[in-house]
Amino acid sequence: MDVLTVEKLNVTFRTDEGLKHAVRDVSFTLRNEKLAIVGESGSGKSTVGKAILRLNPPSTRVTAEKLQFGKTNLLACNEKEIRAIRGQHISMIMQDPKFSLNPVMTVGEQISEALSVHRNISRREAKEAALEMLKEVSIADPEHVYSQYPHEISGGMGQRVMIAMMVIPEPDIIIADEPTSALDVSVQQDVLNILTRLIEKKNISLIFISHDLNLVKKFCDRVLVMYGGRVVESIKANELSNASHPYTRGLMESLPSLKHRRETLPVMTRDQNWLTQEYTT
Amino acid sequence: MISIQSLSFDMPGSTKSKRILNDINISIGKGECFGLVGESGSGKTSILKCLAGQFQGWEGAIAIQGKSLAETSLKERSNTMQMVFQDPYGALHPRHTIRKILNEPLAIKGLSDKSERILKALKDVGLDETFLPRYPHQLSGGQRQRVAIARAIILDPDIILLDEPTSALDVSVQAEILNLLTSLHRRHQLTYLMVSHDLGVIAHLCERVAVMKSGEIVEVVSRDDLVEGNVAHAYTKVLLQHALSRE
Amino acid sequence: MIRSRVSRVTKKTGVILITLFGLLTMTFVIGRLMPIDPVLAVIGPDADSSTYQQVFDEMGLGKPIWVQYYYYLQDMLSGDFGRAILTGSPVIDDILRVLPATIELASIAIMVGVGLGVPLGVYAATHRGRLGDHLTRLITLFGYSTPVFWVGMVGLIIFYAWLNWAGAAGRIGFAYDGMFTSYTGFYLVDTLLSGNIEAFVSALRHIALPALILGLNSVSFIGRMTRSFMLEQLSQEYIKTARVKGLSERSVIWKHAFKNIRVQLLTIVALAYGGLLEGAVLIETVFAWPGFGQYLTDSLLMGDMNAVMASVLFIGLVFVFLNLLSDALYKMFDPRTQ
Amino acid sequence: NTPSDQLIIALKMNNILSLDPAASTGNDIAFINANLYDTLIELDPEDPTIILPALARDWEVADDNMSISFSLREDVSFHSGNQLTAEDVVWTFERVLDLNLALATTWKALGFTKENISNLISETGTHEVEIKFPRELDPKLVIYTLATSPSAFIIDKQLVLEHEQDGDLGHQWLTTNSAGSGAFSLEQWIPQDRIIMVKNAQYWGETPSLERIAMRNLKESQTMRLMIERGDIDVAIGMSVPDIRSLEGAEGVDIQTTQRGTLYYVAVSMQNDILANKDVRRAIRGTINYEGINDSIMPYYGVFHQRPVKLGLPATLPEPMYSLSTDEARKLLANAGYENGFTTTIRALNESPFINVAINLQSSLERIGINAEIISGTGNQVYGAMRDRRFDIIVGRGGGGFAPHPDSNLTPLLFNPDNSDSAKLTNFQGWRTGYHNERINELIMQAVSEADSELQNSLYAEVQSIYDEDVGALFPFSQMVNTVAVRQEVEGYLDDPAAMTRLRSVTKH
Amino acid sequence: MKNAEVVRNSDYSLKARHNPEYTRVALFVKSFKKLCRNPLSASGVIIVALLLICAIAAPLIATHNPLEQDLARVLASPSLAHWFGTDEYGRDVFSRLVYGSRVTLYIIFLVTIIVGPVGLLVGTMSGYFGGWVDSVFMRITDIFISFPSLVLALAFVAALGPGLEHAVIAIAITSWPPVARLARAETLTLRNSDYVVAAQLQGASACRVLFHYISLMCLPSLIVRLTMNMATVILTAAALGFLGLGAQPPLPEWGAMISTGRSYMLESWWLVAFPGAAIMLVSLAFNLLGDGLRDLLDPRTE
Ligand SMILES: Nc1ncnc2c1ncn2[C@@H]1O[C@H](COP(=O)(O)OP(=O)(O)OP(=O)(O)O)[C@@H](O)[C@H]1O
Ligand SMILES: Nc1ncnc2c1ncn2[C@@H]1O[C@H](COP(=O)(O)OP(=O)(O)OP(=O)(O)O)[C@@H](O)[C@H]1O
Ligand SMILES: [Mg+2]
Ligand SMILES: [Mg+2]
Repeated sequence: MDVLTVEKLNVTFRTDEGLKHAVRDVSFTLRNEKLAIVGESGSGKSTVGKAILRLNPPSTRVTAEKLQFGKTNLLACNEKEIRAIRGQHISMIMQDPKFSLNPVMTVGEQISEALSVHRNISRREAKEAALEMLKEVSIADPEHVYSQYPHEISGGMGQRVMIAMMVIPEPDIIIADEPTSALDVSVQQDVLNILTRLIEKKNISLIFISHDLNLVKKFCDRVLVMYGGRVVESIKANELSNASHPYTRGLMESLPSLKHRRETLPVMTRDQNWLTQEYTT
Repeated sequence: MISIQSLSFDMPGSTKSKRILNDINISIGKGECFGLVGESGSGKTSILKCLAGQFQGWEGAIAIQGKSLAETSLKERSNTMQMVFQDPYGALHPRHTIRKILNEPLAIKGLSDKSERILKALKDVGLDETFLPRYPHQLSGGQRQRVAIARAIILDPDIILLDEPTSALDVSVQAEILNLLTSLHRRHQLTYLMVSHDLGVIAHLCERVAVMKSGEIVEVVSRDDLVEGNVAHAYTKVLLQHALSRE
Repeated sequence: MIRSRVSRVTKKTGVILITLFGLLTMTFVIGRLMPIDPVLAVIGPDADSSTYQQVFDEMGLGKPIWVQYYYYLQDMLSGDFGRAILTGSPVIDDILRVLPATIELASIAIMVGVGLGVPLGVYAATHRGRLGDHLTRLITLFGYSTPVFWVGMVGLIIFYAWLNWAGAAGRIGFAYDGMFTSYTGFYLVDTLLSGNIEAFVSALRHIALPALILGLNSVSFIGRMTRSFMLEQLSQEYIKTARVKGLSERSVIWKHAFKNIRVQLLTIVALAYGGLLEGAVLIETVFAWPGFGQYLTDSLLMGDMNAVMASVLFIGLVFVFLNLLSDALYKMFDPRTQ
Repeated sequence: NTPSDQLIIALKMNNILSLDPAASTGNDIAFINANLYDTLIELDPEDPTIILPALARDWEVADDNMSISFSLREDVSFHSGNQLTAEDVVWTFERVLDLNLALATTWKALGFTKENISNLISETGTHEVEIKFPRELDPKLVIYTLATSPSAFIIDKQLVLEHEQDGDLGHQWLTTNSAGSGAFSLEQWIPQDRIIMVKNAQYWGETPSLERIAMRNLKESQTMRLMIERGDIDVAIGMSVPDIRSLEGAEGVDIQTTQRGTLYYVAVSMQNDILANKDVRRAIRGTINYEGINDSIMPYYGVFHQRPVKLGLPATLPEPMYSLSTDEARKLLANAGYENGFTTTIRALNESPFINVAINLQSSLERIGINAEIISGTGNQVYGAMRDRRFDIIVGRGGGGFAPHPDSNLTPLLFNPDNSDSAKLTNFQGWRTGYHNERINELIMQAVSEADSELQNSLYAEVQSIYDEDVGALFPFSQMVNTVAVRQEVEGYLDDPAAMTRLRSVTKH
Repeated sequence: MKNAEVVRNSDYSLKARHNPEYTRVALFVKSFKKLCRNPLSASGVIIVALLLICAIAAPLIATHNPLEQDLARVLASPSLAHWFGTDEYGRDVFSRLVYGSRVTLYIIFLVTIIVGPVGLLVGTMSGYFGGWVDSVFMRITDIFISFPSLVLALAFVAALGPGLEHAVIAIAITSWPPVARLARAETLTLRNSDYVVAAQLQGASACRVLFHYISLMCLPSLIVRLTMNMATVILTAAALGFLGLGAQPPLPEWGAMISTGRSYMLESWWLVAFPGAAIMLVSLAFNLLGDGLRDLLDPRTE
């Protein structure tokens, strides 16, 4: 079943240098799966995620032939309707938790708020649910953490709190924007495990934004490779190693490897045509 | 070349001081590439800072080319040791042109034949003179890191400290820089002390690597042992396992 | 923990003491530098030289400068601020007398400032770059750029001379001077307590215009600061997080963003208030408001250094106090500092 | 608008620093104290040469012109309830000289000193006082001083001594309190803010009709004007000219203009080598735009006058009408060796009309090649510099002139017995300007001790012509008038030439 | 976080990767254009430009000699002969205003060249050296800050005697501390930046680091601050003029014009209305300009 359909999504920013076409004709459909968006910095990954939730600044122009979530046309929603969708149906795990949590509200408050804004429940119930959720994301002492402020918890915990906050309203889609880039490897793995468990349990579709091809290869089902605002390749994750687009291959190959050490790493030369030509597999 | 013996460092804090390095022992030979890995906040950068003279008041003994570090001034140190930073965007003064950036160390040292040296350094890092009048914001990240490396080698140091020189860069650019470092190493007989959290990167460049955890070195392993998985400490194992599982 | 707090407190106190000491010294230096002759202020321009000498000696001006300084410090530390030439009464009494007038004025002004400035600032920030933002910015900048004395004069002509809505000069109609008991020194309160409604109305009419003008000035300041604080917060990532949760724009602004600028706001409001205490000089001049600013200016121009020194010290204390207050506020409201 | 039993007065209170009659200089305090205290005798405000009895019922000048004896009213009591007796009178004058504050100067000029005062003034009965002269004096001078000096208010000895601290003869206490017998008593004084007086029901004269007088500090002339137009105040003192002019002819407000004896002048310093040159002084004196200044700046501040003796006295000579063409002035300067002019400074109070005159003077001087920079400041700064003989040119006002006697101008303005710097005769403007003429000193001394009016006048005439000839350092251009705006509801407000305006006969309807 | 930001915003297209070379002039023109795109900042620029033109070309613009008195035409209301009327000495108000722009600019200029360097020096030194240098400098700044500024200015003018230069010094004395604070705060963030560390590693002396590296970086925000400060300077100068302690007559300083004009205000409104409007307009313009510059340097786009 298609949960989300995106067709020919274009995002244009108005900047001082003129218009910036950051996302060009991006199309994909999301089923009940873990879809990754990869690509180098600035290729438009986050912009796609934000465009779905209409989080881009007001000066941005977002057009698409189709931006369909279930029965709702996201493009035609007014402010109120989109608010009803945000959180409840689609939510987004923001990048760095250190900056994405309100520093003067306790962690717990922020989690229960995510729930109570959509459900008509009492504070007590919201708190209960939040505590429950904290336990779900493997936080040892939820009661304690609940009343802590963001600066009092570590990055890994912050990331988990962020996940808790976004999962608690039980949305249909979670967009996770580089949820682990600020973490070191061991914590990274923990977070990914939790995420997997939750989305499987609650039947959530995931859009996983990352620039780490290695990670994506293991973790996701399908990968969209973006370059310069376009999707240059869409491929099954386990087939990444034999990707056909030179860009994807370039990315894969320039990674230094532990097992197969090479004296010089291959360096990719970018081709102007990638930006314009339709590349078909 | 570099010998560090029982180095400890307490960060003087406003309330209480905090021990961030504890009994570090490393010795690096001439022309060697030595790596430092470890979790975030384990004190990798701090070791470099002690070496570079940014942190003062450490305990223990550090000697560079046999000379005790405590007795050399920053100015003397600058002749033998230079540093390349993690962040290519912050390491270059945004309002200096590339010419000025490369000229500065020469001017400080009062060296002559400046333009030749500058051109040579640029050539070493694979750039040409058309870059000279530019400002850093007109360069890409990889080019900036090259300029930073050029600045580090322009004084012909023997040792270069590298603090995560590629972690802010794309994988493709990372490859360029790693290649550059390898070739420089070979050409100039440089000694590298490189910090990274990416085992792949370390293993690519360094012969030996020290693994750090919360201010201590838990073990020092050679590249071959690493690749083969001959590691003792549990933490190293975790690191290795994650790195391998991704490939 | 406790020990560190104690040491921090001692350090803070030390800093304050040094600052105060510097203030004292600076006032003294200025006092001695001033070519205004305090003796002349006492004896008038026509007295002869024997009178001059007599008063000169009485005031201790003949002693070496460091002896004077020593006595001065001694007096200040023992809380003896001397008598003001200007009024002939102890400076402390004077300050206590003129202060309520200024506090009354400043308080109403700051209420206007906060009441209008904060919403305006928030509005401008949330409508950044749009017409509303430009308009509010323009308005607040106007308030910031117009000389208050000029507005004061124009206001007086319009609202007193033409419309007769406001009172002209002073805190109350002349006929009510001394006609009610002074409990607090605040006329609005005193007249009410005395049950003299007519006098209350008169006091209200008199304070309205100067308070409004000062208030508009602080609206500008507070509005601008609010806007810039708010912009800072609105660009933070956590605002996006709040939006992702599906919160309404109102909760995003007031519950999330505004909560983060509370402390900063309080601090600048406190500073603005402190500024009003000293900064009302011009408006007090125009409206013949017998307040602290006038007192200070008059004594300064008179060479009445006792009064000037004590007043300056007082203002210094107010600022130090406000500083401490804002520190305390940070501690109270910002979890990051706890 | 204002209550009919209250008189509400707005004035600038900057100069009201102390209410102690022995210390308080300035017209404003004389005005206030004249209502709180009484003097022995008074001058008729409408004709100051008429002397009226006050606390003294009667007085007599001794035949040798060396003393006066006064007999006091017996029905006078102070506000405190204490009886007023000769003892109070004697003590009052002793106190002035003992304290040796600003107002002692007047007495010292007549020869009274701290040392001789107790011999010279004595009570000859409970209500009889005799004042002996320290030297030969024109008795009129003493009488006028008793009537016009702000130090001549009789103080309640008993009450004041109750508040004495450290032998200050009650100075501290009297600074903010009053101890008089006047038609009003002090109810509240908030310095630099307001003074409230209430009727003294026990007043020995006619009981005042006003219940209460409220004076308020108001610095802005415009505000005064708006308020008096609207009827929020009854009397406005010290308004600036444009406002007075606009009130002239306004409904409901009368403008009262009274001549005072004080003179406006341009003074130059003889310490300055250039200005010490007589030709230079003559050039400057002739260049001042007397007519222009008096027509456009001085109305309501002063009237045209160029002599150092005030208008209206028999001794005053006709106006000399100084004026020079630019060429003549330049020629004079060239004579003196300054054909290219010179640079100098003009000091002036930073208020009308001084600063305006200074600006005008500046542009006049520029025409003859003198480049003058204006330094404006407060009274303290301007007159302070003058007292220290640190000035070039000053636009000022001075010369007493309270008493209807030429000496009240001449001694302050021209008399200079010792021109050395060390003499520090700072109270004499003659010394301050450094103008020293032996003959003028002699003539002034001689005239003061001359009781015969005829002879005295001829001496004063000689002083004036010598001064004219010699181009003295101080050029009067205008004689001060005091201008007060009074609401028409107020009746009987009569501004006093010696600033002792008494409000006891004021009524409102 | 900062670098991530930059990385994300680094220009992507191939054209940009080739880095078109901007000269300083081009960069300036670009920023200027950007400044002018905002209507408010643009009007600020225009007014300031007009002020400059007025000051430079005063003799050409003024219709009369600003000092020439004409006692026959005092207080004439605005007319064709005297656009803004005449004052109490018959001087042409318009011409005085025009020449007054010189005085205003002169004050601004002097204050700025005193305050800028002093603030920068004190701020950067105390930020860079820290320790007791910092303590001493900051205590001094504290003292100057807690000293009521108008009082300080008044005191200094009273001490030195009224006059334009003295007013300038007084204003400068009151306005350097915030600038120093700003420079210090900026320096603190720069002190440990990588390029400063790099310079230190190359053996650069403290002086060199301060002048070649840190000052350069403090300049933009300092300029913004100084621009905004100019409005305050104008107002303080006007206030001093209003209290009679600023420029001395016959200099046509705007505040002094109001101060003397206010006695005639009720009949001759033009005496205060025009200089008042001029002060307001110019300080508004500087505020707008400062705001614009700040936005230029601090692009918070959301
Ligand atoms: N608000 C904005 N205004 C203007 N341009 C923007 C804005 N946000 C993003 N861009 C531009 O759009 C392009 C895509 O940005 P985006 O943040 O989607 O990249 P990304 O793929 O998420 O990169 P990263 O891996 O660094 O997060 C970039 O070139 C960026 O400069
Ligand atoms: N200037 C400083 N002030 C206080 N603490 C510091 C400072 N610099 C480093 N630390 C602390 O010292 C410890 C080691 O820091 P260091 O920067 O050496 O870590 P790292 O291994 O380089 O980490 P990363 O991989 O995140 O760069 C950390 O706990 C850090 O919080
Ligand atoms: Mg992104
Ligand atoms: Mg590090």
